[in-house]
Amino acid sequence: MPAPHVLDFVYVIVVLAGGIIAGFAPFVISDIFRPRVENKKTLLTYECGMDPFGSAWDIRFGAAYYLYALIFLAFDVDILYLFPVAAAYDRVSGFMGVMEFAIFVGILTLAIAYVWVKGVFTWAIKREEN
Amino acid sequence: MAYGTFTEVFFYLFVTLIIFGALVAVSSPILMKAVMGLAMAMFGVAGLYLYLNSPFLALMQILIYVGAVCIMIVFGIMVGYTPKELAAYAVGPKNTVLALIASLLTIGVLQFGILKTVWVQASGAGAGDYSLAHLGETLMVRYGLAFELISVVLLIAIVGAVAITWNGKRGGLSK
Amino acid sequence: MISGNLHTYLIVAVFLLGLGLYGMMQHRSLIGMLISIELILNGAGLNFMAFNRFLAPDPTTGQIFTLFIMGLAAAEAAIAVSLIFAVYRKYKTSDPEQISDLRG
Amino acid sequence: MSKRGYFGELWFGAKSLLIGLKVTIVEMFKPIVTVQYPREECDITPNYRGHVELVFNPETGGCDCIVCGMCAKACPSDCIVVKGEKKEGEKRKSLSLFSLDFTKCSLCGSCVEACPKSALDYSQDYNIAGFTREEFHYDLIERLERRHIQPLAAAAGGN
Amino acid sequence: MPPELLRMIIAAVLVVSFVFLNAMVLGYMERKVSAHIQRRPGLMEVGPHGVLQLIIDGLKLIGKQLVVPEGSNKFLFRLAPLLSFAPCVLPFVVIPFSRKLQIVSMDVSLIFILAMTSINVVAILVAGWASNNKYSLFGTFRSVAQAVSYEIPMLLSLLSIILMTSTFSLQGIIAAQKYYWFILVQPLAFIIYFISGLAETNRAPFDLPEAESELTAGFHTEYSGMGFSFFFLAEYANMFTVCSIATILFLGGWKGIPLPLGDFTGIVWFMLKVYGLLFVMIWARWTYPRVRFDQLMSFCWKYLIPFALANLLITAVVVKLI
Amino acid sequence: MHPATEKLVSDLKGKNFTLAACDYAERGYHFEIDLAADRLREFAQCLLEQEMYLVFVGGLHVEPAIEVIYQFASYDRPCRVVLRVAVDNNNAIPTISDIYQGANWHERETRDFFGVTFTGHPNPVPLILAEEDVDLKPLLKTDANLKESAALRWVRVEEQPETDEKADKD
Amino acid sequence: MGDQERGKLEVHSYSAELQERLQRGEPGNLVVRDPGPLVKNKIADQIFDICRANSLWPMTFGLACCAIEMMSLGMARFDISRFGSEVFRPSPRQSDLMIVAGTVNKKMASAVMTLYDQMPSPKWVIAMGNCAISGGPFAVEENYNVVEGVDKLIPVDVYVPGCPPRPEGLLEGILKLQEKISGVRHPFPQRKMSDAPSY
Amino acid sequence: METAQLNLEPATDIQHDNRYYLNMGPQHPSTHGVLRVLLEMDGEYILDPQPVLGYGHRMHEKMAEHKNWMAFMPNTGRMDYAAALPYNHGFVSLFERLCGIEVPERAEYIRVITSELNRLVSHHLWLGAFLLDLGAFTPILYTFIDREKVLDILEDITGSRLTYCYFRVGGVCKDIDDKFVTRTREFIKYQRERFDVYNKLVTGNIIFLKRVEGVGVISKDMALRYGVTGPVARGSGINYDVRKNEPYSVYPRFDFEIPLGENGDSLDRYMVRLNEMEQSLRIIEQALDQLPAGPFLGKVPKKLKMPVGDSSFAVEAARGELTYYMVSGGGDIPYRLKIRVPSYSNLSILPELGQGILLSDLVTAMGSLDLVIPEIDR
Ligand code: SF4
Ligand code: SF4
Ligand code: SF4
Repeated sequence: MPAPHVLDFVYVIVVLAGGIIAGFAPFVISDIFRPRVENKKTLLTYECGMDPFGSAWDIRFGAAYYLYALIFLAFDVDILYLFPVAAAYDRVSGFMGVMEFAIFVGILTLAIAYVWVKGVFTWAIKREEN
Repeated sequence: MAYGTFTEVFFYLFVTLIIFGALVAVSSPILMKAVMGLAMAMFGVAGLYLYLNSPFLALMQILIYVGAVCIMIVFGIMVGYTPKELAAYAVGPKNTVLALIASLLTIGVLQFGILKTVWVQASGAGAGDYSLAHLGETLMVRYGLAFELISVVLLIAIVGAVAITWNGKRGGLSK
Repeated sequence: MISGNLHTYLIVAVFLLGLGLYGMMQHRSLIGMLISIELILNGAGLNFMAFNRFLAPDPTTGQIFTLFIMGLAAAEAAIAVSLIFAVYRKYKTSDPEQISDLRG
Repeated sequence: MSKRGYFGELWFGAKSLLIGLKVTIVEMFKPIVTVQYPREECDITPNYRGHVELVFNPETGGCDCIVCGMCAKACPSDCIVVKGEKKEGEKRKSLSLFSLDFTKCSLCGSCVEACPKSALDYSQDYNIAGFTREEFHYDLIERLERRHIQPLAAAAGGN
Repeated sequence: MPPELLRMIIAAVLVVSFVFLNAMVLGYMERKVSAHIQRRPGLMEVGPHGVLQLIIDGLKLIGKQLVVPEGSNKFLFRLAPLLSFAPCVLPFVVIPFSRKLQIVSMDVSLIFILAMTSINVVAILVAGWASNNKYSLFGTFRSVAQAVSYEIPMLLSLLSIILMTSTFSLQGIIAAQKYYWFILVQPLAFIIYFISGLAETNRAPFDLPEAESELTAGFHTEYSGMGFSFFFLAEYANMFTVCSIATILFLGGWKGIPLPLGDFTGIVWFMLKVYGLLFVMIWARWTYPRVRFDQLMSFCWKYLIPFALANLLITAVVVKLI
Repeated sequence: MHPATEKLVSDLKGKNFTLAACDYAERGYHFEIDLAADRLREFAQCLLEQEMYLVFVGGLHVEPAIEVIYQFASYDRPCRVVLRVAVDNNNAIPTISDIYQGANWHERETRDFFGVTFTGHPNPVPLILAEEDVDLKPLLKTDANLKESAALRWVRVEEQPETDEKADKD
Repeated sequence: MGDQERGKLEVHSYSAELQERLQRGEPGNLVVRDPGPLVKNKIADQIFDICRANSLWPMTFGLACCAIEMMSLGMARFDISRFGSEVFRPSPRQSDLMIVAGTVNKKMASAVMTLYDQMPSPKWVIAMGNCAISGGPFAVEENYNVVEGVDKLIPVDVYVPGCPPRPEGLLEGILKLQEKISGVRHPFPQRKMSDAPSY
Repeated sequence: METAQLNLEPATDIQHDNRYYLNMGPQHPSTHGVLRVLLEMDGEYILDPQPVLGYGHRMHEKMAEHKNWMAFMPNTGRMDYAAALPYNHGFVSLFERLCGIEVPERAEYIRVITSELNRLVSHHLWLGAFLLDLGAFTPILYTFIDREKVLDILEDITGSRLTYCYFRVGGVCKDIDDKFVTRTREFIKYQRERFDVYNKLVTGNIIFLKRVEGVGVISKDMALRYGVTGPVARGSGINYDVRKNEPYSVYPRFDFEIPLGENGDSLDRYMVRLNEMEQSLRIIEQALDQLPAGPFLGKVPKKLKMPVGDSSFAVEAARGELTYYMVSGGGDIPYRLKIRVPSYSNLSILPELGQGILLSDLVTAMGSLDLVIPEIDR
């Protein structure tokens, strides 16, 4: 027996299907009518008008970006835990709720502080060390 | 109920998503596709959570797994490695047949077990207060310590991960 | 009603577990293994939820456990990826024979 | 962190951003400056250098060119070809061909300045476009005649 | 056909057409506003004052060849625009346009919207990676790092509202603003939310992923024709979503001075507020230079998040005290 | 004369470089000097120490050998020095791009246009022309209009027609 | 990467294709493969043509002096956006129109060809300025580097002469191109012939 | 499908550093036309930017060897098309100095006025383009509105908007009239007011400041080694301006300052140029006040006969010192004309300037150098 909210999500799925169809249909129409002329370099990867050097997949972009994703992951999950807490915030008795909340947020802040102190957010000029 | 069959159709859809996604996830040699498969399976699982009366968890599943974990995996790996390098992370010999047998065996045994076991439905199960507020209340009151602990775990994860990867200067990996 | 049956969920969960195991064994790359682990964890989460729905008297326990599993999965993923970085740094060269078709 | 400190920076930044927004919103309500070209004629100065053109002399009803070839010689890009032929009973050569390859012209003005009779000037055509290159290989004599036939256009093009 | 199903289909059609319509209006608005800020008339010639321009553009893009570069991963390359577009219609399902006009009312609407918008990041990731173009990859990484980072202050600022209302239902939140708009008590949260929203939707001054002067066209460098236009549709839809959340959470949603429009009053107010915010977004875009990537990140982590955390704590305490 | 310029002249004299003064009003620079290729680097070093910057390096195709022309000037006083160095038999000349980094491109360009080899240049690849055009050397004169180096030296033509010579000197 | 290889990257070399075209003096047949649209429908084509004509997105592609005038056209005084063409796309993939504004020399030529190829069809080219049309002031005897007309490299639809043409000239070129694409001269209402340029 | 084209080499080939190469240009929005910069990168960091020139090479030096001065005049207007008149100026002055031709005073004043107007136009263009590089779209439209006003004034007397060919040996080819004077005065007033908008919209903006402060620092020593001139050098605090240092034309008669920077970063260069615009206005104002009557074109022989030998003439173009160095073998056609363009040296600093900075900073630094590529390539 599906719960009533399942019906809500059936709506969602129908709309999603609508979105997919709406996303697909122009492609189909476009496929029917669009020209398909190919010149010699039409399919070449664009790199400012030159032939590209190697594949972009052979590049490592360095960990700076990765670290942001990493911190985000932990943070995001942390904050998501706060969702049910926030929803129940008026139900939990006064002092304890505030304390628990404050400790949680405090621990979050610690993480920020650590990362900040570590200097992850500072992108210094990088000279080649010979 | 008139929509019983209707929702049932979507149930099948979710299960298919899980199975297909999981298959792609474990079999695709392209990281990007594997993660897409993983995301698909997560979606399916989220769908099942809906049927298990917990839309909140379903959305959390999407937020955390699709919006964070999957992205982290792809992103973290992609900025750091080229496919060629990834290929070099092979550990141990590739043994598809063995893996197949082992996993099939596990599935079989467990399935057998599941089907044979008589599950006693607790009285009132599934009828309780599924609201988000109730969940939050339990989380804060009954599992308060665990709640704080999980934040500590995540803090440690951040600290550990940063400590492992960050070399302290310049915007790059330590070499 | 198949969606109202505990067995269905359990079987799906087992399937996830099995595929995860398969991936763990078959995939030779650490990333593949990480993905497989995520699958297994999901199977566990699904199990919790199913038991919660059909067996447990209090509907919140299972949900909270699943929530914690998600948090652990996230932490695990973060650490695992960092470890992979570290491992890579340690063993820069690798045996050419180990090259497979694995890509991006 | 710069000299302004953490909060100073914040304050300064917010203020500057708001000032920026104010500037653009003020500009937004100022009148537009666009000359909507095909609908509105833009005022081209009479000194505009369009391509080179033979000057129409209303007294003689033709042009003053004496086929001296100075313009062709002066042109750095060899755009001009002047040919004349000696007609019976005339003392001087008369112009038989004056072609301008506008596609090579750099509008330098050498030809106009070199002409001893001031028979050349710039046109006012600022909006020419065409489908082939050859459209811009002008026969200036023909153009002169055309504009001569259409006095209205002559007034615009021949000053 | 059961009436419910009919309702669903009507809803789907409505939502999808609204997304297209919104993109057209926003596109037109953007081009006109930018033009007037720059003291030119902008679109004029196609239709009266160029109103048909966006339709013409769309049709042209349909008739345009779709180039799938040789080096790309062709399947994912084609999938990405769809992945970007399809989920971005979903938030419209739960947005309350007025007291009555809401397709589905969920307890967890807000989380639902957040979950759905988070999928966009995956689409960008797929798009940039599949193109196998360095500029695309560059744009992708920037885009993802930026989107994920700014999600945190966004969530935090939303949380401080939730602390006050204890509900995730959008109608519930609007109902909670019976006497005053939350922007009055939570101005900081609003500002943080709005800035994060700008960044989430890759709008200037945070449009680094598409930074023309650096990365040509960012993650959609390789996309032509329809592929490109779907990213734009998605961007505009996301902008609308972000602004409507801001409206609902901080500006009282559809509430406003009663107008003699019957049931439409709510819609009119809602749209006015949302498009007002969108105007601010556009206005800001045509005013500021682009920030640098590391500045963008440090702004998020050094300013927004600490402030959001502080705001959250203060809210938590104050809510308990009152 | 500016004291720094005086110092420059005397310092260079001490190193055995004799600057010949020129009439600025006519020629637009103050000193000229011809050097052998092997002393070029020493000279450049001296000038760098005197805080003269490099204006340009250019080639000049003359008989018997291509000359490379350097112009130096100073940031804080009017003082321009033109230096001419003839290339050796192999069309080679030492580089000064490690002394004046700015010479790097000028030298590459001269290599493009004249085919002069700058020995010791860190990156002797074409700058302006493409790879295929290495043999083009566009600024080389044809034999017909090639002139002697000596024939291009400044001569004061008193009998310039229609021009009245300016008599002022500094 | 060694210095040797680096040096190679830094140096530009002409493609064989370019030399061929230069020798031939015309682009020749550029189409490698053209399966044609799945359905060829006259009415649809007409509709699309009208749309294409009114939504020409140029590529940012300025080469020399003329580029500044091209920029001027986008600016407030002339405002190309009235015709919906202000969307200067930096990537060829999203543009319909290549305005070759300036001198094309041999080194640039291969980039011009590549970029033209990389534009998805239907695509158009405007040669702006005398240099792009015929080499302009640089089409002299001693010319060793300037390509005398882009139409030797890629097919050109509209020529806008001048050195540089006034922005109105380029606008006129765009209008001409619209005329060429859709068969109707814009803007509506049509201009009277007497208003048209005298030649 | 599965990217089978990708050729997998053995793992020993895996590059263990993160370097890769990226083409920026020749078709790139921020390379101002046709510069190609080959970037050696590590993530977002640039290890070594190597400009590759020649995409705008138009053989001016070669053409100069085949043309007499008048025939070469159009070329001088096309090297640095953003500020063509100083190029005209230097070129004609070279011949005037060489052949000792008197130039009427009025002509010199006209030259100075128009050159300074042209400098203004060039700085307008730069300001807009620089901010476009920084991602701000609107300022370029504002500066172009102002720019068009000057262009109208200039077009009225020179006949063209961009590639002027206005100066002649011995003077200028067309006199200015009262209309010009009044319009210019009006413009000066207008422009002074506009600076306020620039300052509010750009100079005070925190994002702008953050983007340019400390980016692309050129030290004095670096400037010396590379021979950097013009606003770029002045931004580093080098007090060098040909107009003051080797005064030519009637510049010594005007009272104007050379704005200087301190740190040599992009902000300083920006400020220097902005102040230079103000100084140009001052010069124009004074010149208009002092404008003498008289002929605008002196007596010049039909065919110049140049003395044999070499000579050089330096002027301050909008981007720095422009030096024409001519070797003449007699006759009226130069034997060799070497043109030292300011941007050439200014750009050659880029490989050192761009080491270890972010891609965005490179764009900023390049924008602040104010490059006109066809000028560099000649
Ligand atoms: S203006 Fe100059 S280029 Fe044009 S035709 Fe006259 S002399 Fe020749
Ligand atoms: S210079 Fe004047 S008179 Fe002589 S041929 Fe040319 S146009 Fe005629
Ligand atoms: S046509 Fe004239 S203005 Fe245009 S690029 Fe060529 S030389 Fe420059």
